[in-house]
Parts: sequence; C-alpha cells; structure tokens
Amino acid sequence: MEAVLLIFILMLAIFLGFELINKVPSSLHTPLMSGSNAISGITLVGALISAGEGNNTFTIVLGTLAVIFATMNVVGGYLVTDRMLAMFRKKTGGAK
Amino acid sequence: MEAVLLIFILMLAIFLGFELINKVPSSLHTPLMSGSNAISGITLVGALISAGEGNNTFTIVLGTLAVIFATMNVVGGYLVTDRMLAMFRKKTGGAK
Amino acid sequence: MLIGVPKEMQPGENRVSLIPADVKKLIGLGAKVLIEKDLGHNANFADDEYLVAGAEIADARDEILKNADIILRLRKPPITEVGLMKPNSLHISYLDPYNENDLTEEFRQHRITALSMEMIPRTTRAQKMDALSSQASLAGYVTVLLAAEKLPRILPMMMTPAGTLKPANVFIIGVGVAGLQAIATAKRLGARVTAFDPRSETAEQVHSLGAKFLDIDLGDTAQTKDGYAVELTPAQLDIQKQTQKEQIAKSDIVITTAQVFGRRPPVLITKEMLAGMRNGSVIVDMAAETGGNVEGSTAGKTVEIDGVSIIGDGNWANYVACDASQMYSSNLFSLIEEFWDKEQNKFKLDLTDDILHSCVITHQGEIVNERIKNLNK
Amino acid sequence: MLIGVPKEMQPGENRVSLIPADVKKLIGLGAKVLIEKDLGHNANFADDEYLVAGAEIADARDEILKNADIILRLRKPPITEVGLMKPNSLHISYLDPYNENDLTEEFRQHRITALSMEMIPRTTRAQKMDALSSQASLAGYVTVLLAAEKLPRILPMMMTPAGTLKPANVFIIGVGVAGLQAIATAKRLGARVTAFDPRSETAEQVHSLGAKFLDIDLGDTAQTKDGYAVELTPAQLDIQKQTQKEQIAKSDIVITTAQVFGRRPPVLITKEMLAGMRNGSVIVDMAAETGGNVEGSTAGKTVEIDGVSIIGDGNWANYVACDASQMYSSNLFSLIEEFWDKEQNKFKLDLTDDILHSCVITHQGEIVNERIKNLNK
Amino acid sequence: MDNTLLINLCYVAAAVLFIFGLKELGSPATARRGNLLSSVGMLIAVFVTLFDKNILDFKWILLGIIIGSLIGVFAARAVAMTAMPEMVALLNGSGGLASLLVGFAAIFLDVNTTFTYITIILSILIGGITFSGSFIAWGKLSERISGKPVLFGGQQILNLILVLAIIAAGVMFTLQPENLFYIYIVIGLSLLLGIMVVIPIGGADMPVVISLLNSYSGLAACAAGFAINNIILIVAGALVGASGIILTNIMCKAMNRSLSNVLFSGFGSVKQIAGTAVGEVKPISPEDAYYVLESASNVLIVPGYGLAVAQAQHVVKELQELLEKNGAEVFYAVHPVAGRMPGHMNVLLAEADVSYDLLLEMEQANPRMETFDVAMVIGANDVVNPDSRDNETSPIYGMPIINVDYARTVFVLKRSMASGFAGIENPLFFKPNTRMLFGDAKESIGSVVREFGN
Amino acid sequence: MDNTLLINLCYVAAAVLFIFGLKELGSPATARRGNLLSSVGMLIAVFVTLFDKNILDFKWILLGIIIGSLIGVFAARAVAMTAMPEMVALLNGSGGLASLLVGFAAIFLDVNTTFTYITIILSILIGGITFSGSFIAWGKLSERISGKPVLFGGQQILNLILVLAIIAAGVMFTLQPENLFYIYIVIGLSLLLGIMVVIPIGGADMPVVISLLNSYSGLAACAAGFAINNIILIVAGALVGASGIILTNIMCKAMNRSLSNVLFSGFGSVKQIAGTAVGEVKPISPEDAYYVLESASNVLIVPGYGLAVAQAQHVVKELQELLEKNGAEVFYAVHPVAGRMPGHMNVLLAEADVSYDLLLEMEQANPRMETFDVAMVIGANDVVNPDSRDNETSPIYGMPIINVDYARTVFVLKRSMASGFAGIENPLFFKPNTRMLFGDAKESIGSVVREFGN
Ligand SMILES: NC(=O)c1ccc[n+]([C@@H]2O[C@H](COP(=O)([O-])OP(=O)(O)OC[C@H]3O[C@@H](n4cnc5c(N)ncnc54)[C@H](OP(=O)(O)O)[C@@H]3O)[C@@H](O)[C@H]2O)c1
Ligand SMILES: NC(=O)c1ccc[n+]([C@@H]2O[C@H](COP(=O)([O-])OP(=O)(O)OC[C@H]3O[C@@H](n4cnc5c(N)ncnc54)[C@H](OP(=O)(O)O)[C@@H]3O)[C@@H](O)[C@H]2O)c1
Ligand SMILES: NC(=O)c1ccc[n+]([C@@H]2O[C@H](COP(=O)([O-])OP(=O)(O)OC[C@H]3O[C@@H](n4cnc5c(N)ncnc54)[C@H](O)[C@@H]3O)[C@@H](O)[C@H]2O)c1
Ligand SMILES: NC(=O)c1ccc[n+]([C@@H]2O[C@H](COP(=O)([O-])OP(=O)(O)OC[C@H]3O[C@@H](n4cnc5c(N)ncnc54)[C@H](O)[C@@H]3O)[C@@H](O)[C@H]2O)c1
Repeated sequence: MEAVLLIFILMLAIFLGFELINKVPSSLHTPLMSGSNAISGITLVGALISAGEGNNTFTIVLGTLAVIFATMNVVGGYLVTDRMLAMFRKKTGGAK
Repeated sequence: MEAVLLIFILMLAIFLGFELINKVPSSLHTPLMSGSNAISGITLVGALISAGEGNNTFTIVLGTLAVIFATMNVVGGYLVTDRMLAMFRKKTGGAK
Repeated sequence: MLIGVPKEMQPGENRVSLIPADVKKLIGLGAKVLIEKDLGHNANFADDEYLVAGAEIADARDEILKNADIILRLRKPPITEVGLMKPNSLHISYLDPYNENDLTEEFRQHRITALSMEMIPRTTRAQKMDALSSQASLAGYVTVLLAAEKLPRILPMMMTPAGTLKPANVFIIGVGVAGLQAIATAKRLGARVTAFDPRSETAEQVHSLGAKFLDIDLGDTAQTKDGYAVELTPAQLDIQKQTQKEQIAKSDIVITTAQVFGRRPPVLITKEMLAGMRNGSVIVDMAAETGGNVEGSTAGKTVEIDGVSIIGDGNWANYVACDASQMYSSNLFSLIEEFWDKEQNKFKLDLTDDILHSCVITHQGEIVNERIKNLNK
Repeated sequence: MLIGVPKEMQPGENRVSLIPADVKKLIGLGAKVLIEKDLGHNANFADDEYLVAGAEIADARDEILKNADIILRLRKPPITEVGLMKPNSLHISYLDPYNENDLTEEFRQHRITALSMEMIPRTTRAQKMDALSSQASLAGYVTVLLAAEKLPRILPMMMTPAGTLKPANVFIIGVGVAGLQAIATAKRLGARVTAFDPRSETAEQVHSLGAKFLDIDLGDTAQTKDGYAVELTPAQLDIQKQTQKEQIAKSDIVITTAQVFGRRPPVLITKEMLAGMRNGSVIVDMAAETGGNVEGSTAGKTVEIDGVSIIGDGNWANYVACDASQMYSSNLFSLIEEFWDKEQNKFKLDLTDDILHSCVITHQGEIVNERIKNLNK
Repeated sequence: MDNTLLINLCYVAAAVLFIFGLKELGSPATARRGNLLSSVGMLIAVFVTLFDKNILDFKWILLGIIIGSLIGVFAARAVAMTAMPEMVALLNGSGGLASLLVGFAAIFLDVNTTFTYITIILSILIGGITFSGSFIAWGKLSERISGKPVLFGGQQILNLILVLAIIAAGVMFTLQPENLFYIYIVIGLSLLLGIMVVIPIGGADMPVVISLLNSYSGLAACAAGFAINNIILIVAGALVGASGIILTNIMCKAMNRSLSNVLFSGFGSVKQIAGTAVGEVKPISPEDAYYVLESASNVLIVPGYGLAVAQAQHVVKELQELLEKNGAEVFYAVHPVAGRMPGHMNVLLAEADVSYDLLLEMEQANPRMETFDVAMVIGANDVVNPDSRDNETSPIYGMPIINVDYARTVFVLKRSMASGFAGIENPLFFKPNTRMLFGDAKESIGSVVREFGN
Repeated sequence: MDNTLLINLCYVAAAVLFIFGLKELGSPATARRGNLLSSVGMLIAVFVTLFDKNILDFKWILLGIIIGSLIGVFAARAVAMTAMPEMVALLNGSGGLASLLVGFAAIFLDVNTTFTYITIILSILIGGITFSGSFIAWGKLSERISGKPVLFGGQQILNLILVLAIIAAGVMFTLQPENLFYIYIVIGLSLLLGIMVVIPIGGADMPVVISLLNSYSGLAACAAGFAINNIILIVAGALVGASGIILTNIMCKAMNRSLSNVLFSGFGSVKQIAGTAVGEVKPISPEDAYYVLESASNVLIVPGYGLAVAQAQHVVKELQELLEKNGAEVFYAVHPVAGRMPGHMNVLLAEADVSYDLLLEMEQANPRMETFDVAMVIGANDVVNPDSRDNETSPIYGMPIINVDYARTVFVLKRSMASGFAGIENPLFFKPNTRMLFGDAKESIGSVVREFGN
C-alpha cells in the first residue's frame, strides 16, 4: 500500500513541478537554476539520518561526508542565488 | 504514517489543481465546469465499494442509490460536456 | 423671426455664412430665412439647394437688410450698410471690434445689436460657436499644403534605389488651434516637425501629435482665462528669437501662427534669420494680415527674400471655402439655437449669460462690452 | 573621359541632370566633369557647390557639346544641337524614341551613341538607374498636393464642435509607380482612397497601402515582362468606364495615371462623367501631356468643365525640382558606375548586357534597338 | 495485496488521465480531447474497482449502474443547448448526493477511527450542501423558482447558527457513533444550509454558484475518499475542488466581481453594497480588465486627450482587432471636443488606420449606450463628465457628453484622479459600474493586449 | 509514532514552502522572496529531521554541517558575479555527490527490499553522473578544461556500453547485496558516464548542461528518498527534477535549440549537423521565437513588401517598444527597393510613427550585421537573397542586398515558401541560422508580442 502512495506522491510532485515553471525571463535563468539546485540539497535530510545512525562507522563516515557536501550545496546555493537576485533587482529595475 | 502520505497527496493534488487552470476563454467556462463536474463523479468508485459490501442491507441500499446518482453524474456529465464542445468547435471555428 | 443672409462683399471671399443644411435647422427652430441670390455660389452651394431647404430668395439685397431681425454674415459689413438695417435688429459676424471703432460707433448710433464672433469666449461650453477655432483649424491645414506645394522638395522620407531623400524639417511657431492643425498635417505628410509656443502647456499638446517641442526657457509666461497668450516682454522675445534662429536655419518650412489677442502679433523672424535659411525654403506667415510674424512678409501675397519664399496670403480658410462655410454656418446655428426661445419663437438676448456678455458689443444704443468700451476711452 | 552637362533648354524646367554630390562621385571614378554656367540655379544648386565638388565651368555651351565624351541631360536635346556633338560620343537623356523619329535619325547620322532613359528595363537590377520610376514616384506625390490645394474641402475627416467634416473621396486610376505614390500621399492626408488598375496584381499592392481596390472584371489582362500594362481591348475599356462611372461621381478627387508604354494613353473619363461629378471636384490627368486620360484635359494647364477643375500641368516632378534632380542625377551616376571600366577609366559600352541592350538606341551610325528599328519600318 | 497494488496502479493511471483531461479542457483547441481523456480515466477507475476484494455482490451494482446510465444518457441527449447550465446543476447535485450517501454508508464499514468519522461528517456535510444548493440553483436557472434574490433579516446569523448546529451534531456523533440520530441531524441541516446559501443569490449569478458547488462536490468526493480510505477519490476530488475554485474565480472576474465577495458577502447583497458605493473608487488590474473584455460582445472605445498624450492609438487598434477576432463588435465614439484641437482624435485614429466606418459621433453613440457591455474611456475626462448633464451648478453644464455611464461596465484609463482641461471633478470615476485602470494608457492597453496571449 | 507524525507534518509544510519558492523564483518581482521561502522550508526540514528517533549521535552531524556551511558561505561570498555559473555547477556537483553517498550509506541501513536496492542504485547512478558531469562542466566554464567539444569515433557506442555495464552491475548487486564489489563498479562507471556525456559538449552550451544536471540532482535526491523511505526527499527531489527539465527546455529555446536535440543528439555534434543542414527548412513557433527575442540584446528588423501586405507596421512598432523595454537595441534596415514603390517602407513605418533615427540604410546596416543577435526579416525576400551576392548565375546577381544571413539568428516571417517579385528561390531560407516563422506577418508578430505578456 505505502509504495503505491509514494508513487502517487511522486507522480503528483512531478506534474506539479512541470506546471510550476512557465515563462522565465532569460535574466532569471541562472538564479532559478541555482535556486532549485539549492532545493535539491534536500538530500541533506537523508545525509543527516545516515550520519546520525551511530551503529556503523562506515555509514557514519559516508553520512558525514554526505552532510558536508549536502550542506555546501544548500548553504552555498541559497546564498549565491540571493546574491544574484539582489544585484538583478538593482540592475534591471523597472524592466518587466 | 499512511495518514501523512494521504495528507501529502491531498496537498500536492490541491496545488496541482490550482496550477492546471490558467486562462479560460469565457466560451469554455460552462464546458470546463461540467467536464470537471463529471470527474467529481469519481465518488462512484466509493459507491461501488459500499454497494458491493453484501453484508449489511442498509449499506447496500445506500450504496446502490449512491451508484445510481454517481453514475448519472458521470455519464450525463461527460456526454453533456462533449455535446457542448462539439457544437462549440463548430461555432467559433477559427476564433482563438 | 426673420433671419437675413446677404452675400459677402469682399472680393475673393468664397465662404458663405449660412449653408442649406443649417437653413433647414433654423427653420426647424421656427425662424424664417431670407437669402440673397447666388449666396453660396462660390462655395459650391446652389440657390435651389437653399430653396429646397426652405429659404426664400430676396429680389434685392436691401430687402434683406431692411426686414431681417437677425443678419448673419461672415465678414464685417460695409459701414454704409449699417444704416440700412432695422433698428434693434441683431447683426452677427466678425467685427474686429478692437480696431473697427467707427463701425462699432455706427452700430451704436443705429441701435443695432452687434455680436462679434471673435469675442465668443473660449469655454468648453462655447466651443461649438467658436468660429475663430473652426476657421483657424482649417487655416492650419491649408498653410501646410501651400508650403508643401511651394517647396522644391518633398516632405516625407523616401529610401529609394535613387538614393535616400531626407524628410523635410518643418518648424511651427505658435501652437494654437491653427498651429496644432499645422503640426498634425505636416506630420501626416511625413515631415520632421518641431514646434514652439510660449504657453508652457502646449509642449504636451505638441508631443500628443508626435512632434518635437523646442524647449526655450522664457521664465514665466502667462495666459488669459480664455487660453490666449499674454504678450511677451521684449527681453523674452529676444531670448526666443536667439534660440529659434538655429532651428529656423535648418528648417525647410517655417509656419508662424503667433498671435496675441487684441495686440499686434510679435515679429519673430528677422531679415538676417531669413539669410540664414537654405535657398528654396518656405515660410508661411499666418499673421501677415495683422502685421506679420516675419520681417518683410506682405499681406495677401507671396514674396521671395534671399531665395526664401514667404507666403502671406491670409484668409487661409477661404482656400477650403466649402468646409469653412459649413463650419462657420454651424457655429452660427449653434449660437442661435443656444439662445433661441422655443415658446416665443425668438432669439433671447440675455446679457447676463457669460457667452453673450462677452461677445455682444453694442445693444440698444450702448457699447455694452467692457473691454471695447474701455478701449474707446 | 570628359563628362559634359549643358543646361536644360526647355523654359520652366527647373530640374538639373547632375547635382554636385554626384559630380564628386564621378570624379571619384576618374572622370572629368564640365558643366555650363548656372547649371543648377533653378534647382537651388549654386555654381560654387559644383566647383567645390570638382567640376569645371565652361565658358560657352558649345565648348561642352564639342568636347564631351559623355553628355548628360534630362530632356531630349534640341535637334539642332545633335550636330554640334563629337562623333561616337555618348548622349544620355530622355529621348522619347517612340515618337522622336527625326531625333533618332539625327543621332544615327552623326554617329552619336544615344541612350534613352525611358528604355531602361524594369528589372530589379536596373532599378537604381530607372529614372521613369524615380520621377514618377515624385510626380505621384505632387499630383495629390495640387489636387488637395485646388479642392475647396479638406482631405482628412474632422469631428469638431462645428460639425463633422467627412473625409474626401480620392479615386486613383492606374496604379503604377506614380499611382502608388499618389495613393500613399492621399492616404497620409487622411482621405478615403480607392484605386483601380487592369493589372490584377496591383490589387494587393493597393491594399498594402491601406487603400481600397475597385474590383472590375475585365477578363484576362496582360503585362509585359517589364511590368508595363498591355493595351486593353475596346470592349474591356468600355466595361472599365461603365464601372468606374459611379465611383468617379462620388469622388472629390480623381487622379488618372493610366499609361500604356509606347502607346497613346486610354481615355477613361468622358465629358458626361465629368457632368456627374460634384461642383468643385478636382481631376488630375497625369497623362495630359501624352494625350490625356480625361476628355477635355489640356496639357500644361488647368481647365474647368462643368464646375470640375481638371489639372493637366504635366512635368509634375518639376514641382519638386530639388529632389527630382537629386534622384535623376543619382540614376545617371548609377548607370555610368555600372558600366565604368576602372582600369581604362572609361564607360564600357557592352551591348550584350541586357540593360544597355534595351536602352541604347543608336550606336556607330546604326539603330541598334530592335523595338525602335521595327517602329521605323 | 497484489490485487490492490494492481488496482492502485490503475488508479495512478486514472489520476494522470484526469490531470491531462483537466488541463486540456482549459483551451479550445484541446478541450474535446481532454474530456475524452478524463472519461477514459473514469472508465479505468470504475472498472478496476470492481476487482476490489471487498466487493462480494454485483447485482445491485449492475442495477445501479444501468439505471444511472439510462437516466444520464437520456438527460444528456434530451437537454436543449440553452438549458445546459441547469443540466450541469442537476448532475452536480446528484454527484453531491452520491458523496453524501457514500459517506453515510461508510459509517457501517468495519474499521472506523475518529479521523474517519470526521471525514465521514465532512463528506455528508459538503455533499448535502452541494446537493440541495445545486437543486435550488437549477430551480432558479430553469425559472421553476423565482430568480430574484430571497432576502430577509438575520439571514447571515441564521446560516451561522446552522453551521454551529452541524458542528455540534457532528461532535456528538463522533462521541457515540452507534447513535444514528445525530447523523440524521447533520444530513438535514446540511441540506437546509445548502438551500439557505443559494436562495439569496440572483439568478444572474447562478453560473458562478454552480461552478462553486461543482468545486464543493469535488471536495465532497475527496472527503468521502478519506472516509473509505480510497486514494483516487482523494486525488480526483482534490483536483476538481481546487481547479473548480480557480474556474469560479475566473468567472467572477469575467463578471467584474471578486470571489471573496461572492464567497462571503452574503452573495446577492453585493448589489445593494454596489448601489450605495458612490464615492468609492474601484481600481482594476489589466488582467481583470482582460477577463471582462474577453467575455464582452459589444465594446465602445471613447478616446480623449490622454490617448494622444500616451500615443496609444496603435495599441488601441490592436486591442480592437483582438476583440473583433474574439467575436466582439467594437466601435469608437469620438466627442467633438475631445483632445486639444478640432479633429485631434481623427488624426490619431487615422494614423492607426482605424476604419472611418467604426467612428460614431456622439449623437450616434448615446442612444445605443445601454447595448455596450464595456465602454473603455481612454484618457478622456471632461467629455464624459456626467455633471455637464446632471448638475446645473457645474461650469460645463449644458455641454452634451458621451453618456458612458449608461454602459454595463465602464473602464476609465488614466494615470491618476487628476481632472482634465476644464479642471473639474468627474463623478463618473465614482459610479458603481466604473472601474479605474490606472497608468499610462499605452502601458495599460499594452498589458491588456498581452493578456490575450497564450 | 507521534514524533514521526509531527516530523512529517513539518515536511508537508516544507514541501509547501518549496512549491511556493519555486513558483516565485520564476518571476522577477517575487524571485528573491521565493528563494527566501524555499530556504525557510529547507531550514524546517533539516531542523525537524534532527528529532528523528533513528538519529542517535549528533557530533558527526554537527561537524559535517559546520564544515559544509563554512565552505558554502565562503564560496558564495568569494565567487565573482561573472563566475556564478561555474559556482552553481560546483554546488550542483556536491549535491549529486551527497545523494550518491546517501544512497551508498542506505545499503547498510536495516531493512532493504529489492525495491529499495533498485532505488539505491538509481540514486548512486544519477548522483554519480551529476557529480562528475557538473565537475567537467565547471572545468569547461572556468576554462580549466578546453571549452572545445571533445569528439571521437564511437563515442555514442561507448556511452551505451557504459550504461549496459552499469545495469548489469546493478542487477548483480541486487542479487548479492552483501558483495559491495558491484556497488563500487556502479559508482565508478556512473562517474565515468558523467564525464563521457559532458565532454563532447561545447563550452557555450554548458549553462544548459548544468541546468539539466541540476534537474538530475533533483532526481538523485528523489531516488535517495525512496532508498531511505523519506517523503520530503521524494517530493522536493521530484519537484526540482521536473521544474529543472522545464527550465532546461526554456534555456534551449532561448538558444534556439531543442531539448531532445540537447538530450540525445550527442550534444556538441549538433553544430556539425546544423552546418551540414543546408537544404533543410527549419520552422519556428511564435512562442519559441519569443524566447530567442526575449534574450536578444541587438535586433535588426528588415521590412519588405510582405509587411505592407500584412499591414503589420503597427504591431511591429509595438514589438520594437517591448524589445527596447526589455533592454534590447532595435534598428530597422530598409532596402532601397523593398516594397513595390520607392519609399514604400517609409510610408508604413512613418504611419506607425517609427522614429527616423532608427532607420538604417543598407550601407549602414551591412557592416555591423554580425553584431545583431537576431535579424527579423518581415515579408522581405528578394532584398535579402544571398544569391544576388554569391551566385553569378542568379538573375538578380549584382544587386546589393541586406546581408541578414551574417546575423547570429535570422527569422524570416512569411506565409509560405513562395518566391518574391523577382520570382526566384531564396537560399536564405535554408541557412542553418535561419528560422522560418510561417504565417501572416501581422498574426505572427501579434502572437510574439502577446508572448511578452505575464
Ligand atoms: N477639441 C478642441 O478643439 C479643444 C481645444 C482646446 C481645449 N479643449 C478642451 O479639452 C478637453 C477635451 O476633453 P478630453 O476628455 O478629451 O480631455 P481632458 O478632459 O483634458 O482629459 C484628459 C485626461 O487624460 C488623462 N491622461 C493624460 N495623459 C494620459 C496618459 N499618458 N495616459 C492615460 N491618461 C492620460 C488625464 O488624466 P491623468 O492626468 O490622470 O492621466 C486627463 O484627465 C475639453 O475640456 C475641451 O473643451 C478642446
Ligand atoms: N521598390 C520599388 O520601387 C519596386 C517596384 C516594383 C518592384 N519592386 C520589386 O519588389 C521586390 C521587393 O523586395 P521585397 O523583399 O520587399 O518583397 P518581395 O521580394 O516581393 O517578397 C515579399 C515577400 O513577402 C511575403 N509576404 C507577402 N504577404 C505576406 C503577408 N501577409 N505576411 C507575411 N509575408 C508576406 C511573400 O512571401 P509569402 O507569399 O510566402 O508570404 C513574399 O515572398 C524587389 O524584387 C523589387 O525589385 C520594387
Ligand atoms: N476652451 C476651449 O474649448 C478652447 C477652444 C479654442 C481654443 N482654445 C485654446 O485657446 C488657445 C489659443 O487659441 P488660438 O489658436 O486662437 O490662439 P491665437 O490664434 O490667439 O494665437 C496663436 C498662438 O500664438 C501663440 N503665441 C503668442 N505669442 C507668441 C510668441 N511670441 N511666440 C510663439 N507663439 C506665440 C499663442 O500662445 C497661441 O498659441 C489655444 O490653446 C486653444 O487650445 C480653447
Ligand atoms: N522591376 C522593378 O523593379 C520595377 C521598377 C519600376 C516599376 N516597376 C513596375 O512597372 C509597372 C509599371 O510602372 P509605371 O508606373 O511606369 O507604369 P506606367 O507609367 O507605364 O503606367 C501607369 C499605370 O497605368 C496603368 N494602366 C494602363 N492601362 C490602364 C487602364 N485602361 N486603366 C487604368 N490603368 C491603366 C498601368 O497598368 C500602369 O500601372 C509597375 O507595376 C511597377 O511596379 C517595376
């Protein structure tokens, strides 16, 4: 049963993903890319779980590494995006 | 756990529903309405299940009634919609 | 009430003060209309059109003058004819009251009520009677045609296998009704149009026709409540001239429409500015008749100075006499209708009304118009 | 190689065959240019502009004729001057070869190579030398101006407090280069424009200028490879006239540009059609000089018939002499440049080239142009 | 287990088909196929359900399906094109009723937690409202009931009480599920509530109401889905519920109303509010303006000096053409003194090549003003100032104007509330049927034009 | 249980925030807030996860987070605005690597079914490709590796073999999970594959590649989510994966390329194909044309007789203004014989009030043709026919033309492949950088203009 639900969720999420993005002005391409890239850093959550599982050293190592990289992705991603958007705001002020 | 998944599904489905419809030309308002109305006849599936549960007469009665009404909704809904769209196609041929 | 329409006396005047369509309307109001023979001939309105409309044709001109309660004309009457008119009758036409003191006096003495079309106020409500505007806008159109025809070049741009012809530069000085129409017409023909007017709000109006406005800082300039410009100080005039010089030099056509109501129009283009212009360029001086914006322009004809033709014909609307008549006639009708008393079937002369108050000059042997009265003192 | 440019002899002709800008270009090619005094005066080009451009000014007209290897003119030369020219020299100008047999003969006898600007083919490649087109398009513009100025009404629509002035109806017969330009100009001025031409593809061209096309079914009509119309059969002409009648009657301005290359232009407007038109209406007969599309039109002047003015001035481009000269001059330069041999610094007369093949009339004592030769048989 | 897995995978497929179906229903080109897709989805869903292990007995089901189908087919064939909305209302109602019944029946299914009980009550409540509401809507549309809003004091309070009562009964029921009494109360009150919320609405607004109830029936199905723990119901229901809301919103906009205003402000009473709303300026966004224009069939454009200042003539022409392509009739009414010189508007409109035949003089436009769905006042002010008609004290009293305020809806395009040449206030801006589209005329119209895209 | 419920509800909240975040990132006005929203969502997700009962030991976590954050912050601060794309590539790579590791680690978690094993392999595979691919992309962008496409025979075949090998290893692993050997193979080959697919692509296309890899990293996270059975990973991952594809698609369009063409046609080699594609006519839709124009900064409009026939002058003017508002420079190049009479184009452009200063003569336009991103040929044909420049045998050889084919991209707007006045074929239509926008010019441009809306 649960697997089915997960598939449902996957399906809906994918459709939603498709619908979310319509027309993006070229000036936003890079920011949007890195913005959603930051979201894909969600894998950090997974990393935490594996890193937290104290029992097996190997997984801990893997986990911790995962945490490091995922965190880089998340933190870096959001900051970079924000920086880009900040100056974008300035640059093309009125432009639609 | 399952409840959570259902909530997830609900949430995603609702968002998807919102995103699906953008700009509908007024000529399509009624067809779209009755089209989606036909979909809401999905409750027929529920009706079937209750009607099929042979054990309790009362539920069977309820179920059968439900089946009748739901089927009306589904069958009628789709046919009506199709009729509308058919003549709509004819009427405003080229018009966007 | 009998409305009489004599022919215009001025030679070369083709316009007519009343056209058949409006005759019909007047009769619809309940008036009777008596016209002189061949009244509309020059404007291409035949007598029988008038007859069909319901007018009667008088045998003699005097008959009209003697009997009419209202006389409609375009141009001011010959002073000799004032005496022939019925006392207390109403005479409507251009009167140029600021300059025609004798005529005014004559009207006063013979107790004729004289209504001057020039003096119709520039209020939104009075616009339909505003003959100055209606004729001015036609004049604006005509000036451009005359200039374009005189110019040895074409106005629009043309990129052709035989090279590119640059669009002509047209400079319009004075953006009143006529000026605006001139801008519109020149723009239509594809010219590069620039304009100037001391009344600051005209800038927006110029832009609203897609033309450029020449920015000259004259300090503050005033405008009367009727939207007329107030005369500039000599200092301001100098600034204006200096700044315009260059624009004029690079213009193929210059049209000057500068007027200051009741004053002599300012001289804006001097001989040496003319010298600065290209050979074959054309200037239209709309103010030529009243003194001229251009040094050397001659009222009523076209002169050439330093290879620049200066058109001073005047009576511009007369070139499109047919339409001009229709508009003037419609102005008159609107005026009469506005003050027509349906019950008693007569023109109600209510001097408290702000329109009549400002356009009626003499009434019952008095000069009732303030401005004119003070003038004569 | 010496290029000589004598003044135009025809009285009232203000255009000039070569302007300073192109003098410069010719000299750039390596030619020498010798012009007559006051050459460009009427088109507002001063002698010193020519001098600056590098031309020399001849003391006497004969000097030019005698010495020049290439003579550039606009109008056909006086037959007397052909004899004065250097044998085997090249003479470029309008020659009207279909009608000027004597002139052609004269050229042949004196072994002058005569190049007729009318005979430049209408190919895409030759367009930059196509003087007919360049002058015709200016002519089209002029005709509308003349008509508009003559008309006692304005062309655009005007909704004003003094009533609504309907847009003038303009009907243009013949949609060649001139006709198209006339349509464009009338449209610009805000008129309601309708047009007709027997060449079916012109309908689209008319619409492409936002004007209406009068649909007349004439059966099939042909067109030469140069895009010229072929003469209509009498039957077709009748149909056309009948159908146009009504359109003409309701038009304020009619402009006829109907030409059939090398033939007498068709008569399209008869006296009785004129009678059907409103008083004050205006007709421009562009074909007046070559016989006229309008019954009663007189070449070179404006006549009035039944209250309708018929303008037949002709030489339309001359009204905008300055631009007209620029374009004609540019046509000449393009022609010379096209066949200029940089090495030997001379005009290479290659009769196999399809352009020269069709526009050179006489060469080395022969009439080399097929059409003309057959004509004289 | 395997069986359920299969069924559920089919459900996924069905859901996908519903999603595509809804999306395609939204655009003319694909609408018909969309409807087909979703019907296929429905077929799959129903068919596989029959393999549900819980289903022991098919005869009743078959009976029900046959009867239902017969009625459905007959209804769909019989109904006249003009009566479509009523028909939709009825079908929608039966859908709601079905959800109610399913929810009811769910009580007697084996396992039930508090959670399911709540969902059961929800499905009954929403289903009930949908059913009776749709029924009333049908009555009003088919004029079996008067289309006039039925209004009486304390209506809102009464509705509030009803809601509270329902909640109370619901709570009681969850506490002692074996006692059906409370459920009957819930059912009864729900039906009543459905009636109560619809009667105060005028017949003209019924389409919006139906669309809203349609969205409700989706939610009802969704709730039922939770009650009997069936995913396809949940997904499909939620999709319909959500998209229904959006559609309702769009329909409101096309009628120049706001959804919240339909949802909460006691429906019909809007009219009163509007009526008394003099003195209030109502701005409108280009997007909303688009919805109104898109559904208009007669549009009058009234140009003024502002059009000239903005040089908006070209984009106005484009708007005209788009409207015409959309099946609307468009005219221009030109006031004699519009602009700053005689014939000012003519110059501009001729430049944009607007056909002379579309220009109406004031005298031609005014008599037929009521026939225009929308009057677009573009940068005009004095020439549409009702004061010069109604207010003796106004300095421009007596000047004939273009009576745009008699049109169904008036859009006024200008940059601010500033006055025009005559320098006087314009009461038009405060009329209930006036919407102010603020901003440079060219910009504003440009945005509206672009709304016509995709 | 309660605990998990709470966590999961927070996950729902996080998901909602991600959804809003993504949506808002799509439009300039809201983009920045959108980024903020999604970051909040992330914070919530991460924070609540720490309460997961499976987490016994926090020190490693903290260590990892601190190190990661430091690097992240530093990188974000340090990087130059111009180097942003590289930076994104790197971050994306690290994300992929993380997913790989998570998947790897998941092997050692307690319960594992075949299903989870498959998902584990998927997460490793996709994660690996993302990592190495992004790394190469970074190298090419920052010119640490030559930007030139690295091409050699049998490239495609090799990639195919790699994929098959990975599958094989994957199967082996699922059969004997205890044997890590196969997993290492999978990892190794995935990394290799990542490199292989990116090296053949030119540096210019890297942005698209990164965007695609970004979408992959979403999928990787999604797969990892299945592997460790965590919903938020699945949802967020799927969202990013899907929206990433769309974004990639959009970027391709802006570069006048098709996604499939980027996805499958061995990337870089497109250029050759294009190069050899003479004789092939490539139509383009108004929507795609919009994307190209929207991202162009120099546009040349070349009007011809067709513009006149279509009476498209007004809408062309509007397009010009939209492009200018969008920051582009727009000029018109008017050929002396364009149209059917001397000055035909001037009449139309003047009517639309196009400023004279924007009109270039042929002689002015040609020298700077290379500087134009797009040359829009609107209903012109003969006057842009390269034959009159290159082909002695052509009847119009020798007539100077406007060399639009030297512009980066050429749009030709006409209704068909019909020839113009001169009645001769036009090779321009077959040039690799030419796109045909078929249809009446006015219609076509109108649709493009409307694409600029919302
Ligand atoms: N026709 C003539 O011959 C003539 C001559 C002289 C005077 N007048 C007078 O002019 C008036 C004409 O009436 P009207 O209604 O045409 O003009 P109006 O009454 O002057 O009103 C024009 C309106 O346009 C708005 N506007 C200005 N620029 C705009 C822009 N860029 N975008 C959008 N809106 C803009 C202004 O409001 P915002 O500032 O809020 O935008 C203003 O309220 C009459 O009073 C008439 O008497 C006419
Ligand atoms: N300028 C002059 O004085 C003059 C005079 C006479 C002849 N000519 C000749 O005319 C030609 C001018 O060249 P050009 O490039 O301007 O025009 P062109 O070569 O004649 O090509 C015009 C193109 O526009 C397209 N078209 C027509 N209607 C259209 C519509 N509604 N929408 C979109 N496209 C449309 C046609 O293709 P589709 O049918 O496929 O749409 C046609 O290929 C030259 O050969 C010149 O020699 C010029
Ligand atoms: N209220 C109305 O409805 C209404 C009706 C008609 C006219 N008006 C307004 O009245 C105003 C005057 O109209 P008019 O055409 O009769 O004016 P006018 O003929 O008296 O003068 C013509 C123009 O000359 C200008 N001028 C004066 N001195 C000048 C100088 N030194 N240099 C350049 N220009 C100079 C004036 O400003 C005026 O614009 C216009 O603005 C017009 O809009 C208003
Ligand atoms: N290939 C080129 O580049 C090029 C260059 C210039 C002109 N042309 C074409 O050559 C054609 C002729 O040009 P033109 O202006 O010199 O022609 P023209 O001056 O010889 O004749 C003028 C017009 O009169 C028309 N006409 C003939 N009989 C008529 C009748 N009975 N009623 C009405 N109209 C009649 C002709 O069709 C022609 O359109 C035009 O279509 C023009 O486009 C082509």
